[in-house]
Amino acid sequence: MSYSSDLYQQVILDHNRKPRNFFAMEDSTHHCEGYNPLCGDKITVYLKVGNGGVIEDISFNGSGCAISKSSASMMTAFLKGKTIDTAKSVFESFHAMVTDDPGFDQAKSNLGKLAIFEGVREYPSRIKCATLSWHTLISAIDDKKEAQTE
Amino acid sequence: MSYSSDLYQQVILDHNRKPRNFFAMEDSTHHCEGYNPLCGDKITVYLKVGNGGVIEDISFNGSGCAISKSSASMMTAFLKGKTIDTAKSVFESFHAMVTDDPGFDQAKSNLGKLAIFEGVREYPSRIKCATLSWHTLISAIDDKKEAQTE
Amino acid sequence: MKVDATIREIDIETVRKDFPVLSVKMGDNSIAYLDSGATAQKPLAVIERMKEFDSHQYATVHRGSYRLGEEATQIFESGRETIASFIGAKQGREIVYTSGATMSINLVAYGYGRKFIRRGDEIVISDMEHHANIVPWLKLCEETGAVLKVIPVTETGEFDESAFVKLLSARTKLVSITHVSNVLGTVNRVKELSALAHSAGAKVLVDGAQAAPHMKIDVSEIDSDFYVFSGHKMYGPTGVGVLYGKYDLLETMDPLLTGGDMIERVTFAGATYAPPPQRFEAGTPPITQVVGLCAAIDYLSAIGMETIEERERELLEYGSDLLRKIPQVRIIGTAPGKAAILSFVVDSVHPHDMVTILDGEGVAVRGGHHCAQPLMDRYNIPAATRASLAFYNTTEELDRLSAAIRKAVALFG
Amino acid sequence: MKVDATIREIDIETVRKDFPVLSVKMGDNSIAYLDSGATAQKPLAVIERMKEFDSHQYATVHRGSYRLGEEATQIFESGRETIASFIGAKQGREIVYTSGATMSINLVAYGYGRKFIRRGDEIVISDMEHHANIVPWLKLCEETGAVLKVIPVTETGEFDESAFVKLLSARTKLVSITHVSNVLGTVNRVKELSALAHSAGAKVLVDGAQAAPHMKIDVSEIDSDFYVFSGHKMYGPTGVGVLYGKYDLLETMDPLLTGGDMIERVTFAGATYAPPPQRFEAGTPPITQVVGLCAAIDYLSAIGMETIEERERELLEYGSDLLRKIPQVRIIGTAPGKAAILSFVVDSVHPHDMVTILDGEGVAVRGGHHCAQPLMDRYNIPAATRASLAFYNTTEELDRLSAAIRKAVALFG
Ligand SMILES: Cc1ncc(COP(=O)(O)O)c(C=O)c1O
Ligand SMILES: Cc1ncc(COP(=O)(O)O)c(C=O)c1O
Repeated sequence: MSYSSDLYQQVILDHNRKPRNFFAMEDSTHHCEGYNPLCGDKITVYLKVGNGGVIEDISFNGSGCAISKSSASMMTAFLKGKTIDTAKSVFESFHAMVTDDPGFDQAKSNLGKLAIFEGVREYPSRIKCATLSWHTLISAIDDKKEAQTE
Repeated sequence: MSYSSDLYQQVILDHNRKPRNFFAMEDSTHHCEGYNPLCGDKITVYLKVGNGGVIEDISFNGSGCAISKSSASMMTAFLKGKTIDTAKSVFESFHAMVTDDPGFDQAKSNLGKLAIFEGVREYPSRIKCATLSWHTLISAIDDKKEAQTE
Repeated sequence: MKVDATIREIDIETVRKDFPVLSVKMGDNSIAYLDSGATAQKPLAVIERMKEFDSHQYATVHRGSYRLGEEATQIFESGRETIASFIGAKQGREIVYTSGATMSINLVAYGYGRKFIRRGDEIVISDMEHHANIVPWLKLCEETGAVLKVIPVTETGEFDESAFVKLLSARTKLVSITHVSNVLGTVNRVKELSALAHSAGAKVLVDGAQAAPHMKIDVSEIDSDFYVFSGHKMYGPTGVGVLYGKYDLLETMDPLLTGGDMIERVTFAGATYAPPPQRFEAGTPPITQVVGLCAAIDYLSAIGMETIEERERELLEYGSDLLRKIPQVRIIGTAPGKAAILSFVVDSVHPHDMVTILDGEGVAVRGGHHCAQPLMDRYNIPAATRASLAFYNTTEELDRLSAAIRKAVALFG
Repeated sequence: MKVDATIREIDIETVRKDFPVLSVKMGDNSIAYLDSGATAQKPLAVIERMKEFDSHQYATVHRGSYRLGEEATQIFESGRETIASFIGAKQGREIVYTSGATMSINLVAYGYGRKFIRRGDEIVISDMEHHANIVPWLKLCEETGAVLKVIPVTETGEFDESAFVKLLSARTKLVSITHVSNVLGTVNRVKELSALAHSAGAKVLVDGAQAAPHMKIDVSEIDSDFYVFSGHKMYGPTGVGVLYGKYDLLETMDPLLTGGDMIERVTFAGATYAPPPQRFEAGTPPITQVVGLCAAIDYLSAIGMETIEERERELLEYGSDLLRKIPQVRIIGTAPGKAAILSFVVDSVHPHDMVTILDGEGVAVRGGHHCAQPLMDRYNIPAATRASLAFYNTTEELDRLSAAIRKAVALFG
């Protein structure tokens, strides 16, 4: 098996080819544009947040590599119907996973299918691709105008 | 014999200790201040030039290392009574000698006692010391305000 | 001249042994290093020379008048002659040591630009410049009120020369253009452009960062006022670069950095500056790196720049042929006579993914905007993948490049 | 704690073998290298580490996302943590890589000074500054109309602290002072001075070029806003230096150099800059030199800065005693607790001659103004001779220094 095949698993390739929730939402309550200056990836995340902080709808559009696109796609699929608080805590787990935070425990995490991005930690320059949509999400929630990878 | 003893010969040490023509000339026709920024040497050369370009009197003062002081002292002793044209041509020989110019031929040169500075060529950083008074002389003749080692 | 030709031909196996990084393993393969445009690998001659200098000859320069220091100074200063003769400059004192091409351009933007360029004056650059030759001019324009003009680039990646001529006027104070594009590989007609600029009364800076490592440079023939390049891209060390400038022009310029070694006298009332090149070399210079750069120049000269150019031309042809056979690949930059840089895009595979897939096959290329965002905008692409070649590359490495691209195309389908 | 002490004591024979230049012959003797204040010799650990990096790990940083490039980036970036912990900085991102201390100071003069200092504002430096910490401020004052104030130095070579306090006012915007004087050896009370400056509302830069190689630095304790030093003076390579800055301050500052790698977006309408430290690192950085500097830090840390400090204190005492026994010698700089720098004058022997005579005996010292012309003026001397010591020096070398000075004195009678 070659070095890169544990990164480009079928699920990721599939979300890249057919991204879910890939549209500009007209009636969003929050949205934000995220940008990764290193590779030029640009993604806008849209949210419609209802009563009790429930994410009633979530979508994204823009351009980017397979990792950032599939990560955004899977993020939207995962978070639809969840609350903002859940989203924030999932972000933290996700971030801990891909940055190989020693405190991170896969088994105990709430990441579900998103755990497929674990392999990204072996590719330091790709971590920002995987987290771009997440950073943008958080900035959208916080009503910031623009998000950037750290 | 140590490395430096062919540089600091008795004649040089003597001129350093008792520099000849070491005074500020009140009635000079030309004078110029020379400065070596590397070591802070500062020397003023004074000339009284008479009919036919004869150097009737020549002196210097200022502060500097033994090489620049003795070189200035021997220069003044050597040039008194000679013409400006001679001074210029002696300068050229002197310069050729200390910079180890391939065209320089000791035997054919007009340097006389000044040949004692030949050893300076082995000490690249001291060449400017030996030539400071000469550069200053030339600038004085050319009525420049200030001279500097190249 | 058969004998000569044989002597000068590159014995690639021997040459590759000169570059230890080329034997580094990536998985099962040796690395196929196709990123020399970003930075070149260093031959042992350079690595060992720096080690030797640091081990037996190291001292500071200009200040130490003991023998060790005088010898170090002599080695360091004679480097100016080595570099001058390598690029066809007339005098060693026209060679200013800097920390890299970026610093060299900044030095001109500051020392010449700030001093002589005024509101309403125009600076001409081009669509294919590296950020190093864009941002300093943007900043200068912002500060002075000068205006930036941009030479458009044609679809094949060449300067639109008639557009260039129209941009020139009495307001043009400086034309700053690249010799070789780091993305397109285009070799610009800098000699002709320089003549045009001069006849409009403008000064000319040529960014030779991508040219100096790959072809014979003759600044006297080009007749540009400034020429800049970096050590690390021409098989020398990081931390050193060169600004060539015509001496009478350098004499009029202000220093960018101030401090020790570039002054004549200092009092608290003011300082007077030393003549060039010292004026522009404040502080302890990159001594060992200058020595390394000169070793790189000696190494390149021993092979011969014409030989290098020819080998790279052959590699480029071979690689271009391979890439043209992959239908999904679109090559960016197809100017005739271009240098050995192969940038390309594949619609279904983002460059960032391309790089990772290729890396999986041990093929090292670069993906991204290549510090040329305006050029990406020009071609309407967010990024590109770039294989940039050097004489030490092989056709076998290009075969691996092509196979890896095919694999990526298949994977992303 | 006897065991520890034994381990940490310097085994001088072993240590000297680490530094190949120390075995270079000058005539019949090994060189007695007493010019470490100008530049320090490099241990094999540094020389070999750079060779290893250039041979097996070299690639450019930040841009290459293939493995070789990622690993190089990781090594390069982790250097910030190594340096931060060496000087007591809290975060790696407060470490900006520069080409040397001179460039670091220029960066602050430009990026902070030009931006925040206005006509009538005051900048405080001192009588004992190196030109690197004078000329950039002279230039800034010239350009902005700010006023330069100078802390006087007492006869022993210490700051006149009460005069300093009087200089401070609401107009004081920046205090820029040296930690250790390169001529006098004085170790300034930078922590206390920094607190005084802060209470007047001024920012503080400490020039640590002569301190970082010789003592434990703790920038968090000193609490200066900036701290600068050079790689080559601390047993690392030329071509690299450091600017430490408090992060929130760095964030407000403008870049000195612009170009690739320090931007976020570039269009011909303008560019936006990356956050620190990248904002200040335009172009390809001194990659291999950062690696070398970190190897030097590891080497120093293995010996222990306290051990180094102690050994140098002993050498200084030994050398001072010898020099005090030569009646014609006047030592310049006699502050208590000074660092191992011995500057002196002999009325009958000009420093330039002294250096040549000493060189004849294989003793390498420096003569001249030491890039501190105002300090020479302060002591009313045109120049001085300086022996600057490092932990690798020996008492035997100091004996040779003393004998050679006596010889010069006798010769010039
Ligand atoms: C106190 C001091 N500051 C600054 C510098 C300048 O350092 P560099 O020449 O490495 O930039 C020096 C070195 O000469 C120094 O001694
Ligand atoms: C065309 C061109 N100009 C300038 C530069 C900047 O060179 P450096 O990063 O060595 O300063 C580069 C390198 O990236 C380049 O390709």
